[in-house]
Amino acid sequence: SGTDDTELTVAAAASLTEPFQLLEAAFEEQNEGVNVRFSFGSSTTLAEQATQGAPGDVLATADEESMQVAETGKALAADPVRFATNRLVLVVPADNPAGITGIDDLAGSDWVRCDDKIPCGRLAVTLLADNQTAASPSSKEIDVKAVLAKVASGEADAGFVYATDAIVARDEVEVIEIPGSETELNPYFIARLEQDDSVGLADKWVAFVSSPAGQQILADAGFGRP
Amino acid sequence: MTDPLGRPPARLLVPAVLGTLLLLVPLVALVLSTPWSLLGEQLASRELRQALWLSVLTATVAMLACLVLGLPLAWVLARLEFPGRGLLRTLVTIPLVLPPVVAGVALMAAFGRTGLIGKPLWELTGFALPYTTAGVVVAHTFVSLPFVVLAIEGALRSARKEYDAAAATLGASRWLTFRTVTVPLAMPGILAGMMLGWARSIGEFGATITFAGNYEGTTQTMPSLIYVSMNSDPEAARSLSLVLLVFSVVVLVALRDRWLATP
Amino acid sequence: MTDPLGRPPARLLVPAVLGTLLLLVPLVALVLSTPWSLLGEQLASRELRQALWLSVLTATVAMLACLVLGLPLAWVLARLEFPGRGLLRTLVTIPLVLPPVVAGVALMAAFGRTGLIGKPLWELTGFALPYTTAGVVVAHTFVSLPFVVLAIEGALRSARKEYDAAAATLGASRWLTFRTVTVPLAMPGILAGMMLGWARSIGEFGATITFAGNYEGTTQTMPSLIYVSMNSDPEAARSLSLVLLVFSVVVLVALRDRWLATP
Amino acid sequence: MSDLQVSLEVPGRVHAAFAAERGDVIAVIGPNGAGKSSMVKAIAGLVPATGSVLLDGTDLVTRPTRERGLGVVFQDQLLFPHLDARRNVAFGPRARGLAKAAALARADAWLERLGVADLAERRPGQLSGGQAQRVAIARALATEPDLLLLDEPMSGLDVGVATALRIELAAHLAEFGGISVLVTHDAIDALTVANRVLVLDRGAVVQDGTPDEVSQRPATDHVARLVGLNVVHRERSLLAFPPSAVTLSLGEPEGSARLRWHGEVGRVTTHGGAVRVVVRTAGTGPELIADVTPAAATELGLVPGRAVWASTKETSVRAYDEPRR
Amino acid sequence: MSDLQVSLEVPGRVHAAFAAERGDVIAVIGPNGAGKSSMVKAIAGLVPATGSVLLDGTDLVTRPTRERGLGVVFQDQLLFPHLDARRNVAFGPRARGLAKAAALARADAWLERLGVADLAERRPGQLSGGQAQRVAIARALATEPDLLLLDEPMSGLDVGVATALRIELAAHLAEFGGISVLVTHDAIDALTVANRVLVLDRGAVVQDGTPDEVSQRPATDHVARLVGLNVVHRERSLLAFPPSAVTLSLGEPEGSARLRWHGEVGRVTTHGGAVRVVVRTAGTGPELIADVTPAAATELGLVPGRAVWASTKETSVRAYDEPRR
Ligand SMILES: Nc1ncnc2c1ncn2[C@@H]1O[C@H](COP(=O)(O)OP(=O)(O)OP(=O)(O)O)[C@@H](O)[C@H]1O
Ligand SMILES: Nc1ncnc2c1ncn2[C@@H]1O[C@H](COP(=O)(O)OP(=O)(O)OP(=O)(O)O)[C@@H](O)[C@H]1O
Ligand code: MOO
Ligand SMILES: [Mg+2]
Ligand SMILES: [Mg+2]
Repeated sequence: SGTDDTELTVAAAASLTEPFQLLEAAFEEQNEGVNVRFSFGSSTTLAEQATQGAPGDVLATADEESMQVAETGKALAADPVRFATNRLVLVVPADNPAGITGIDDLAGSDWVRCDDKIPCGRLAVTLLADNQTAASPSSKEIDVKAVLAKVASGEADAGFVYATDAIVARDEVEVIEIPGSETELNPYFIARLEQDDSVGLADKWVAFVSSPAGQQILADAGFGRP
Repeated sequence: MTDPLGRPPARLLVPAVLGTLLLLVPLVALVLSTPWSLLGEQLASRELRQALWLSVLTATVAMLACLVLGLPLAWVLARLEFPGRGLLRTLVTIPLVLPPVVAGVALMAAFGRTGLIGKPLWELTGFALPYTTAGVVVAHTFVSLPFVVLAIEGALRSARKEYDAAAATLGASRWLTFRTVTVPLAMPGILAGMMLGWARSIGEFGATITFAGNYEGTTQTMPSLIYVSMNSDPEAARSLSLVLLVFSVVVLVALRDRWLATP
Repeated sequence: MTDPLGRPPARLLVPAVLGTLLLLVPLVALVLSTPWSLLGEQLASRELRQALWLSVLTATVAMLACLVLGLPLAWVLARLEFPGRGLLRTLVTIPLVLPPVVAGVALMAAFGRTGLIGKPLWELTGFALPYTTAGVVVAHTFVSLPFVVLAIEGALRSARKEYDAAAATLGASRWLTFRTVTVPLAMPGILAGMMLGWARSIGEFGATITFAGNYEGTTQTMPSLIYVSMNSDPEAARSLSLVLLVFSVVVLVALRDRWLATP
Repeated sequence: MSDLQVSLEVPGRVHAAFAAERGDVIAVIGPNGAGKSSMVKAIAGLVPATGSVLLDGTDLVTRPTRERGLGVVFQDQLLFPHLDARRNVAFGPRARGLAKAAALARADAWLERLGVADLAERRPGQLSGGQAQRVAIARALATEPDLLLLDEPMSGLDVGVATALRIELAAHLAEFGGISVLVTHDAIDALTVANRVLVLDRGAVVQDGTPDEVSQRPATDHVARLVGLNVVHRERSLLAFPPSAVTLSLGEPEGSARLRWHGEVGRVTTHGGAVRVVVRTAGTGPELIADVTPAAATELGLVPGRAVWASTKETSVRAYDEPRR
Repeated sequence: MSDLQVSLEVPGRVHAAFAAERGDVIAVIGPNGAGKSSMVKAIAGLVPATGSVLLDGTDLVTRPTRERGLGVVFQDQLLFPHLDARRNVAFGPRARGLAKAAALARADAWLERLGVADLAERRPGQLSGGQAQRVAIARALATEPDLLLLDEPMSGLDVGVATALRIELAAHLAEFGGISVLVTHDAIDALTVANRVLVLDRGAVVQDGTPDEVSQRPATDHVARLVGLNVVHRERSLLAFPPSAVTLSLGEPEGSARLRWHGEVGRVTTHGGAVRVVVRTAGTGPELIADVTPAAATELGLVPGRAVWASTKETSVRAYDEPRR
C-alpha cells in the first residue's frame, strides 16, 4: 500500500484479473499520477492474508464466505459491497467431439466440474440436481481454471465454468447455457480494508467498480449485475 | 577420546544450527497452530484414508519409475562420453524450473487425449492417461525424475571410475559391472536420490491436479485434498497437513533406518 | 578406439532413452502448443520483466542462502557423529513432503505478524517478513534447502574421509580442511545441489504466494504471474511459461558450462 | 624419562609400548598384518586407541591430530587429488601459518630434494607410482614435524631413488632432532637408516634393540629371513646360523654336527653363485635355508620333494636367550 | 611369428614394442616414471594408446578390455571396497560365467595359496597393506588369464611372503601357459621369476634380453644399480664392473689400472662387511660405487667431500656393445 495518495493496492480474486486490469487503466487515466497494484489470488487466501495484515487497501472476493472471514478477522474498514455476480455455464471444446448439446448429454462423457468443497463445485451440484441429471464427473477440479483448461485443451468433453471464464477462452470453447443458472449466482464483494492508507483512493476504487463505467467493463467480461 | 580431527568449527556449526532452525521453526509453528481436536475425526474419514493411500501408492510407484528410468540416465550422464552430453544434462534440469502447473499443462500437451503422443494412443486404444491413477504416477515421475537423476549422477561421479576398469579386466560386462560394482558403490547417493524423489512426489500438487485431475479414490492425492479443504475449512486443511507430515516422517524414518544406517 | 570398457548395454540405454523421452516430449509439446505470435508483445511488457527479474533475484539469493546454511548442515550430517544425527537428517527431509501451499501456511505460522517468531519480531522492530521480497527469499529457501542439503550430503559422503585425516596430520584446522580439501573434492555434488536449489526456487509457487502474496514488483515471481495470466488469458500464460523456460535454460547452460565442464 | 613414551592398544590389532629419544630413528618391522600401520595410525590419532603417547611429558592422545606436530606418510599416500604436487607439499606449511609464497617456495625446495621438481605442476593422477610416493614424502617432511611417521615410504621407489632417499632421509633425520618412526619391509632401511629396530609380530612387540642386536640375534623367523639367517629354538634359547653353514646330505650325518633335521627339499633357487635350497623339516620343525654349491646340488639331486638331512655345526651357531615379550 | 606382439604408444608417456611366447614371464624394470605402468595399462586398454597388441594373431587393441583375457594387478590394487576378500577374488570367475558356489570355492583356494584364507570375510578396508596386496594378486590369478599383467605385485609384502610368492608365482606362471608381464623394482623378481627382462627408460625400451644378459651387460645406470654393478660408457661400448673391483686412492693411480676417474666422495655406508662409497666423478662422468675394507676407509679418511681417485683394472671389466635402442 502506498504511503501517499498515489498508490492503491487491491487484493482481488483471481477471476477478476482481466476486468480489474481494464479498470486499472481507466482509473489511472481518471486519477492522474495514481498507480494501482494488484495481488491476485484465491479469495480464501487473500481474506486470511488480509486478517494478518497483508498490505492492501481494497479486498475483492469471489464469494461471501471469504469476505465474512475478513470481516470476522476485523480486516474491513467498511461494509462490503456486492458489486457483481457470476453464473455457471457449460463449455465444450470448440469442435465438441462428444456432441454435447445440453446438460442431459453429460452422462457417459468425460466431463469435469469443481470440487464440492468450493463454490463453483457447489453451484454445479445444485444445478445438476435442479436439472435432475445424475451423471458423475471424471474429475472434481480444485479450481475453475483447471476445469476450463481441461475443456479448452480437449481433455474433457465438457465442464462447468463461470460465464466469465468462457469469455476468456472464447476461441477454444463453445458455451452452452444451463437452465436455471441465472438463479444460482455466485456473488462478488468488495470492501475497503482496515489497513488502507491510500487517503481516499480505496473508496474511489470501490465506487468506480460500482459506477456505470465499471459495471460496463465487468459486463463485457461476462459478469452479471450485483 | 575427543574427535581426533578437532572440534567442529563455529563457522560451520552456527550456520548449520541456523539452517536447522529455518526448517524446524515453521514445522513447530504448524504443529502448534493445528487444532488437534479435529484430528480424530479426520483420521476416521474415508476421504483422508483414500487420499493418503493414493499418495503413498503413487509416490512409491513414481519413485520406482524414477529409479528404473533415472538410474540408467544418470549412469549415461556420468559414465559415457558422447556429443550432446551437456545438452542432455540440461534437458534433465529443465522440468525443475517449470512451475508445477505449467508442468501439468506440458504433460497434457504431450499425453492428453488431444496431445502429441496421447492422441494417437487414444485413437488406437481408447486409453488416455488423464483422470487415471496412472496419470498421477506419470505426473509425479515427470516432476521428480530430474531430482533423482541429478542426485544420482552426483553420486556416480564421486565414485571412482577406476573400479569399473578393474571389473572390466576381470571379464565383467558393463551390465554386470553396473550391477555389482557401480551401483553398490554409489548406493548412499542412490538412496538419497530415491528419497528425494519420493518426498517430492508426496508433496507435488500443481502438475498432478492439472494433468490428472482430482477425484476421490483415483486421482485425489493428499495435497489436492488439502488444497480443496483449505478453501472450505482451513482448520481441517491444517490437520490434514499434519497427518501427511507425521505419516511421511514415519515412512522416511523407517526407510532411512533401513537403508542409510551410517556405519 | 572403441570404449575399452565395452559397449554400453541396451539394458541401460533403453531405459535412459525412455527417461529422456518422458522429459523431452512434454517440453516439445508445450513449445509446439504455444502461440509464438504473442511472444514479442509479452517480452515488451513491464510486468514480465519485473517478474522475471524478481524470480531470478530471489532464486539466486535463496540459492546463496541455501549454500550458506545448507553446506554446513550437510557437512554436519556427513562428517560428525552425534546422538540425534538420524533425527536431524529426517528433519531436513520433512519440508520436502509438505505440499508447497502448506509450507506457506507453516511459514506464516512461524514468521507471520502473529507467528511464533514473527510476532515478537513485529512488536520489537515493526518489521514482518510476509509480503516482502525478503519473504519470497525465505519461502524459496525453506522449500529448496532440503534438496540442497541432501544432494550435498550425498556428495560429501562419497568423498573419502581419509583426505580429511591427511589434512589434519598436516596441521590443518577443521575449517581450513573444510575449505581447502572437503569442499573442493565434493565440488561437483555441491554445484549440482545448488543448481537443484536454484531451479526449484524458480519454479516454486505455492509457498511463495501463500506466504509472500502476489504483489507486482515486490513478490510477484514468474510462476505467480503465470498463475494470474491463466485467469485472464490462458494463451498468454503459455507463452510466459515458454519465456521462463527458455530463460532458465540459458542460465542453467551458462552455469553448467562454467562450473561443471566435465574433464 | 624418555622424550617419547608410547603405550598404545588398538583392540584386536596391536598392543605396543616403546620409548625413544629425540634424534632416534626407529625402524618398525614385522610381517604383513603385524600391526605396524595400526600403530602408526594410532600415534597419529587416526584410529581409536587407548593408552598414551607422551612427547616431552605431554600426552598427545588427548590432543586432536592436527596439534600433535606430526608428519605422516600413509601407506596409501593420500595425496590430495585436486591439488598439484607443489600445492600438496605446500599444504602443511600453509596450514601451520606460513605465508603462501614462502610455503610454495618451501614446497619447491622439498620437491627439488626429492628429485621431482619438474613435476611440481602435475596432479597426483598424472604421476607415476614412485613419483607420487616421493611427493608424499616431501609433503610429510615439509612441515618439519616433531614426530615423523613413515609407513613404507620406500615402497614403489626405484633402486636409485631408494638409495638416494635413504641417504637423504638419514641426513635429514639426523639433523632435524625429532623422532622418526619408519615402517619398512626392507632390511637395508632397518639396518642403515635406523638406530633402533622395533619388531612387531601379531600385534605385539617381540624385540626392541639396535640394528646390530636385532640382526645378529633375531627373535622371530621373520626377522631371521629379513637378515638372511636361519633361526631355531632350543629350550629357552634361540640359535641363529647362516644358510652357508647348513650342510645337506642324503644319509643321516655322523660326527660333530650335533644339530640335524630330517626333511624334504622345498624350493630350489640360485642365489649369487650358490644354490639356495629350502628344507621343510618334518613335524613342527623349522623351515631351513641352505646354500650349497651347484656341484653338490647336482650330485645330491636336490629337486623339490627329495628327502634330505640338514645339519650344522655347533661352532657356526650363535646361541642367545629368547627376548622376553 | 611370436604368440604375443606388442607395439604401443601412449603419447608422451611410453612408446614400446616387444614380443613374447606363451610361457614367457617378462620382467619390466626401469626407474620411476619410465612408463612401466603406462605400458601395462595400455595393454589392458585402460589408457588411450595407439598401436597393436597381437595375441595369437588377433589384435586386442580393437577389443574391449573385458574380452582381452587379462589378469591385472594394479599398482594401487583397486580391490572393490564393498566386497569382502572372497567375493573380490570370486568376482572374475563369476564374471566369466562360473557358478557362484564354484567361483567362491575357487576364490577360497586362491586365498589359501596366498596365505590369506583366514581373512576371506574381511573387506579391503579391514586388511593391512600387504594382506590387501595378496588378495589383489589372488583376484588377478583366479581368472586364469591368457595375459597376466602384474604392476609391482611384491611391493608392500613382507620378505617371507615375497619369497614364498615368488616361488608360487614362478610355479604358477610356468604351468599356466600364458604370458606374464611383471613390473618390478626388485632385482630378485627380475632375475629369479622372469625368463625375459625388458628395460624401460624415459618411455622407451632400452634393453630386452634374458636375465643373465641384462644383469651382466646392463644398458643403463638404473639396471647397473639394480644388479649392483658400475656401468660406464667408452666409445660405442659399455663397461661393467663390480664395486669390489674399484680401488680408491688419494693420488692418481699409476700402472696397469687404465680406467681411472677423479671425483669426490659422496655417501658412505656399510655394506655387509665392507664400506660402500659413492664417488661423484668430475664433470659429466659416471657416479661410481666402490666397496673398500673398513681399514682402507679409515686410512684414506673417506668422508663425504673428500677428493679421491677411483680406478679399476681392465681385467675386472666386462665390455660389450651398447644395445641398439
Ligand atoms: N579396519 C580394520 N578393522 C579390523 N581389522 C583391521 C583393520 N585394519 C587392519 N586390520 C587388521 O589388523 C591387523 C594389523 O594391520 P596393520 O595394517 O596394522 O598391519 P601392518 O603391520 O601394517 O601390515 P602390512 O605390512 O601388510 O602393511 C591385520 O591383521 C589387519 O587385518
Ligand atoms: N595421467 C597422466 N597424465 C600425464 N602424464 C602421466 C599420467 N600418468 C603418468 N604420467 C607420466 O607418465 C610417465 C610414465 O608414468 P608411469 O606411471 O607409466 O611410470 P612407471 O614406470 O610405472 O613409474 P613407477 O615406477 O614410479 O610406478 C611419468 O613421467 C608420469 O609422470
Ligand atoms: O510449487 Mo507447487 O505449487 O509444487 O505444486
Ligand atoms: Mg601396513
Ligand atoms: Mg608404475
